[in-house]
Amino acid sequence: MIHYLLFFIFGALAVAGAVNLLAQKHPIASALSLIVVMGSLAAEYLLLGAEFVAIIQVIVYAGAIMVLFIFVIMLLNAGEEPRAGGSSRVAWMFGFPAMLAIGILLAWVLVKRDAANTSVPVGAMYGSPTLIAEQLFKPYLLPFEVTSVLVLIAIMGAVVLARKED
Amino acid sequence: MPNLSPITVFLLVALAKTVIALGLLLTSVAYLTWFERKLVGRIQNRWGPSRVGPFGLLQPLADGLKFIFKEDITPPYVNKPLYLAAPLIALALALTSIAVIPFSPPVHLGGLQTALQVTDVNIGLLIILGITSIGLYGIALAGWASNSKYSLLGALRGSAQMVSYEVALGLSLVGVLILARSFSLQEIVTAQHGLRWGWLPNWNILTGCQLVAFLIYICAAFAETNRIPFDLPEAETELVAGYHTEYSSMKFAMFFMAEYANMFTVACLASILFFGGWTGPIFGFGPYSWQAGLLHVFWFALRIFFFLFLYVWIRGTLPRFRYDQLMSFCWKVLLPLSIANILVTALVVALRS
Amino acid sequence: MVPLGYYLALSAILFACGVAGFLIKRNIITIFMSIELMLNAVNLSFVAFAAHWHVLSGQVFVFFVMVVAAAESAVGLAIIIAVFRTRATLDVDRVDLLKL
Amino acid sequence: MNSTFHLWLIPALPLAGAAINGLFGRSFPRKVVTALALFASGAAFAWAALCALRFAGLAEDAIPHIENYATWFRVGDFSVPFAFQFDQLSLVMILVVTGVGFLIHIYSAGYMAHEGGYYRYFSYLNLFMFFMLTLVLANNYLLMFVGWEGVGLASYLLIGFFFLRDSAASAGKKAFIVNRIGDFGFLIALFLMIQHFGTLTFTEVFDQVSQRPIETAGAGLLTAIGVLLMTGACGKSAQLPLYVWLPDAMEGPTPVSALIHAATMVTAGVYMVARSNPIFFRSPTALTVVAIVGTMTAFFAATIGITQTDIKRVLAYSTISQLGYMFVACGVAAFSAGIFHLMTHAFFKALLFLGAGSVIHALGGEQDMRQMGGLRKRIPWTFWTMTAATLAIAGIPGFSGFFSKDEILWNAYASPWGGHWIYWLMGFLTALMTSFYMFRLLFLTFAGKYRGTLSTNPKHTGGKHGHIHESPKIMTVPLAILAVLAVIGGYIGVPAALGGSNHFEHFLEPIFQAPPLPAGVVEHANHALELPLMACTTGAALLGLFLAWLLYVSSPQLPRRIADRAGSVYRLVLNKYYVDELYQAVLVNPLITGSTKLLWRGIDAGGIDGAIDGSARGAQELSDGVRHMQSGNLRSYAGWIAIGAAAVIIFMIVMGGK
Repeated sequence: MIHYLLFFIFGALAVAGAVNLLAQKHPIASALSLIVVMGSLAAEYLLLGAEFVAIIQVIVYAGAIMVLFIFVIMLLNAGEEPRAGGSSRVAWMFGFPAMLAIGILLAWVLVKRDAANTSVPVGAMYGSPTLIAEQLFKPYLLPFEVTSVLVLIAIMGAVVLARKED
Repeated sequence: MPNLSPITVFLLVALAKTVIALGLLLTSVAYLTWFERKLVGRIQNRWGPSRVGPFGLLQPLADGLKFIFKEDITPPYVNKPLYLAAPLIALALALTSIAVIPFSPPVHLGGLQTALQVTDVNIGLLIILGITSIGLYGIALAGWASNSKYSLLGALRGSAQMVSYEVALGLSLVGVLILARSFSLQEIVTAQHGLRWGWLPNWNILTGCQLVAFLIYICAAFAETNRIPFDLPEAETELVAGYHTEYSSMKFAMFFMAEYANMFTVACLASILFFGGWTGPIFGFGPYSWQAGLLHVFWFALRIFFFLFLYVWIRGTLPRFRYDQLMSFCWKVLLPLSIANILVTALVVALRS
Repeated sequence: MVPLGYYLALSAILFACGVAGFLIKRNIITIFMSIELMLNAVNLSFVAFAAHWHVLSGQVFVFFVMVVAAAESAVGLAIIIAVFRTRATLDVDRVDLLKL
Repeated sequence: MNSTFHLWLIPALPLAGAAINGLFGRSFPRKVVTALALFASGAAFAWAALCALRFAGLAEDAIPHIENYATWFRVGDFSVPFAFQFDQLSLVMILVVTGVGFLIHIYSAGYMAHEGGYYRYFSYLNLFMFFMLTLVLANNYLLMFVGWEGVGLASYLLIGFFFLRDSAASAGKKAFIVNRIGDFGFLIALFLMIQHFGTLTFTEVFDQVSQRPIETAGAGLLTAIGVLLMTGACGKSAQLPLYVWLPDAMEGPTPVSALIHAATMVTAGVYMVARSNPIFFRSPTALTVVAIVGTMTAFFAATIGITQTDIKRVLAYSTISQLGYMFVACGVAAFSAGIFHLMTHAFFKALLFLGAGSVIHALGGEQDMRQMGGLRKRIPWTFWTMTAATLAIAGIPGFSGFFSKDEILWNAYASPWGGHWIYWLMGFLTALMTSFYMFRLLFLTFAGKYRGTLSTNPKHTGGKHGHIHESPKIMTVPLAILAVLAVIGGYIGVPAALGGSNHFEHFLEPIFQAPPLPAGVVEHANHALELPLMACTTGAALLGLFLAWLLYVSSPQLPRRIADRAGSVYRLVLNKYYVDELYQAVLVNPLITGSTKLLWRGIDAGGIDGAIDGSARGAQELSDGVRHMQSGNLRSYAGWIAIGAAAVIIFMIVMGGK
């Protein structure tokens, strides 16, 4: 029961954060909403037994990536986005409604179909760092190394892009 | 307590431990300010606080009263919600860290066996790192919400500096983690228990050869807590008071307390990770008696005191970095060093096993 | 015991919100955040499936997603800074010449 | 027994010469080019002669001697080796090819001395040698076909050697295309063999063929293969109805005509039929086809030869006619007689062409016999050698042509494999005409007075080529050698009726082993008739000589009068029976019209191009409509993606529900 409770609390928090992200005009507010979403998701991960993922979610997403966003927003001193203007009709008329409809439809279908299904057991911590490391450094070693190369390239790309040209 | 259900007992004990830990922490923070002023005074060849109470011991109390009664100014044109939220975020997160710090091994206390630690999580170290990384928002939002140039500059400096040093900080700890094979702080301490060759304490910094890691950690931790010589986000001579320029009264006090609480956490962590935590010689008590527990706490407190002393000592000694020096120091010195440290440690451990 | 479907539904809703954000937001940084939201939604599905099937691969995939997200945001924000430097705007509707 | 002859050297040497001259010859001085080409062909001849000497030492069971170099390709069970076969037949052929080829190479060095594209000429000539030798050495039909097509290519290149002349270029094309028709038949024959025998190697095919009965009653597989092979031979050897390319091929340099279009390549058809003798032996129908085609061609070409005025064309029709003789021989299963005539013909016809070349050379390019005359004193070497050749081809006793032609005629009459007096009669008439037109050529060219415009006095022009002059030594020596061969070449096959032992026939016997005669066929020949018939043909030759002397030496006005009297018949013959015009009207024009109107304008331009253009235009219009989707607006792109994703998801939900 307590798990249902926690799931719904954090789920509602996440959805509220996501909706707030859309509703807010100021990027800083949107960013903070996103941090709320991420925090809630970290809690959901804990519910799912993925403690390591949860804390990494906080450290990497909330602690690094979002900091970067906020830093850029502050650096560029981005203000509120102006109302209306030359916005894309396609996006508004088709994409947005379609996506909302799909999201709700999908959610409904999933809940409907899986409600009676097996559920996620709680308590056992599947995602201990040791187990994750077992996976990461044995079967997934190559992808792991490849992502490290990716990160290296991303660093160089970011440096090149953001550097002021003399 | 036979008539209570286990969950109630658990909750009661947790509550008690939380209250005690928080009280201790806040008291320590208060007296840390006194200690700092006194010591810096000595270093600068003056008395420091000495009027309020014996040796000025009541000075923190007076400061607290002063903060409470001061006028609380909210400047115009600030982003009100964030302006108010920022110090709360900073303080709350700073105080949270204490929850996973172990002060002693498990002890028997009136039929209960519990460690003198709010909670032992098996990813304790990661939680502290996570909290530290989130704590950044306090500074960033404070600077941005204040709608002031100095604050904004301070916040920008703070975000960049903390994000950068967090990398070096995290990597410097990997060596210790390799040695302890756990994220749990309790286990990290246990791994350092005992003596090598009968006389050398089994501390990471000694037998674990983590001296380099320790130096990196200390540098990075100083930067994380925005202390001299890395106090650029709040450099008085450059930015008035940096991100908290526009704050006053209790809101300013919250930032202040958050900073000192963070110092305290750093000191705890340094002791746990490199200096054996609560380990130390036990004189004549059983391994799980409450007296032994207190003795552990004492050994631990000694170490914490040493690191706090170090903080103040350095503050009184060193000048401030230039910002570009700060950044290149992090990326060009600390980061490669910490990676080298990881490599060497991993190699040694791999060869030894 | 929360059924898997609930987690997936939550994931779907968050993902839809992300897409919607991508569509209706005009600030390029917010759009970027919408992408992060979508990635997070996907991560939730991964973790839920991992717990459901008792397979850790799902969690490992989350790490890869995070790494990619980090790399992407680093480069993306660098691009945003570069764009802002030349165009002095963050409005994507005003950056529609497919070139800088 | 397993001693290898290194047969590959024989074709490889000319190939090397062709490659070196063809690739680098442009920058070589002429002497180097000449030396290379002559060395290549000469060494090939020498090696062939050496092989021939060693061949004599081979045990009987080591024949045919096969040298397998590699597997050319393998498809399933069917594989084609890259191997050469050396037996009596190919021995004769390579000696003829390399020997005559070498002489003509020498001659060419003089004849082509002042032409452009010298290196190109010799490169092609060597290339021809290579392919021809591959053709005759091959141990399977497919490798033979490579040589077959290769000589066609070399022939095409050499006919069109003076490609700046429009007529030369189109003559080359004509030769190539007409040959394709024959090759078509050849190829189908090969396919049939693959289908039914599963192999193309001579020995294996013939082994299987010899298992089969003689197809006396009606046509069977072997008849089909035989007739199709004959179709191929018709194309290559210029038989009716595919002979039309050979007269036009005279556009090439004269030594080329001598080598390719008289001595060697055109006889490839005869060689091929002779090589396939086990097939023909077992198909009387196919033999009859061969005999009839040969007879018709021999007679028909001879009639045209009578009226032609161009010296090379007379020789060209003569060649066709003589090839017809060879096919008559093959058609009555007297293959060795055919090969015998092939060899002697190679000598005297090459000589005739080279002599004609010498005449043309002397006259600075004049080819019309009406502009010649009285050259006997001016170019005596040419005159005497050509006289020898004419006597040989006319069948005057004692010369090589007499023996070979007589053997053919005797077999045409007496062969148990379909010999018939009609073949003999036609051959007899052809011999008469042959004698007539050949002496006509000789008299028109050398007797009487000079009718041309060229100065006969060297002093008038002062130049070397402005007057009539004898050819240089390098050209006359090969003429002399060939003349000797043309005279004595027949003595290796003196028939038994004349007291000889017919070495040649015995030599080739192992190749042409006849199966037992089908039931009901009896030897009808009366050997007592052989000498009288021989006398008849000799008489015909002498009669032809007399008629030619009468018409062109004693009373030169007579031919004009006869032509006027004969009128339409004369014009018909003069215009080669309008065969070219007929082909033009019946085949070529409809084809051109059809391919222009239907294939080009209709199917290609209308159908294929239309479809492509239409699809391009459609794509253009479609993309013009869709272009507006590409607004450059990031979020509209995202919108489209979202719509697409939504569609997919809805589809999956709907389908997943079922």
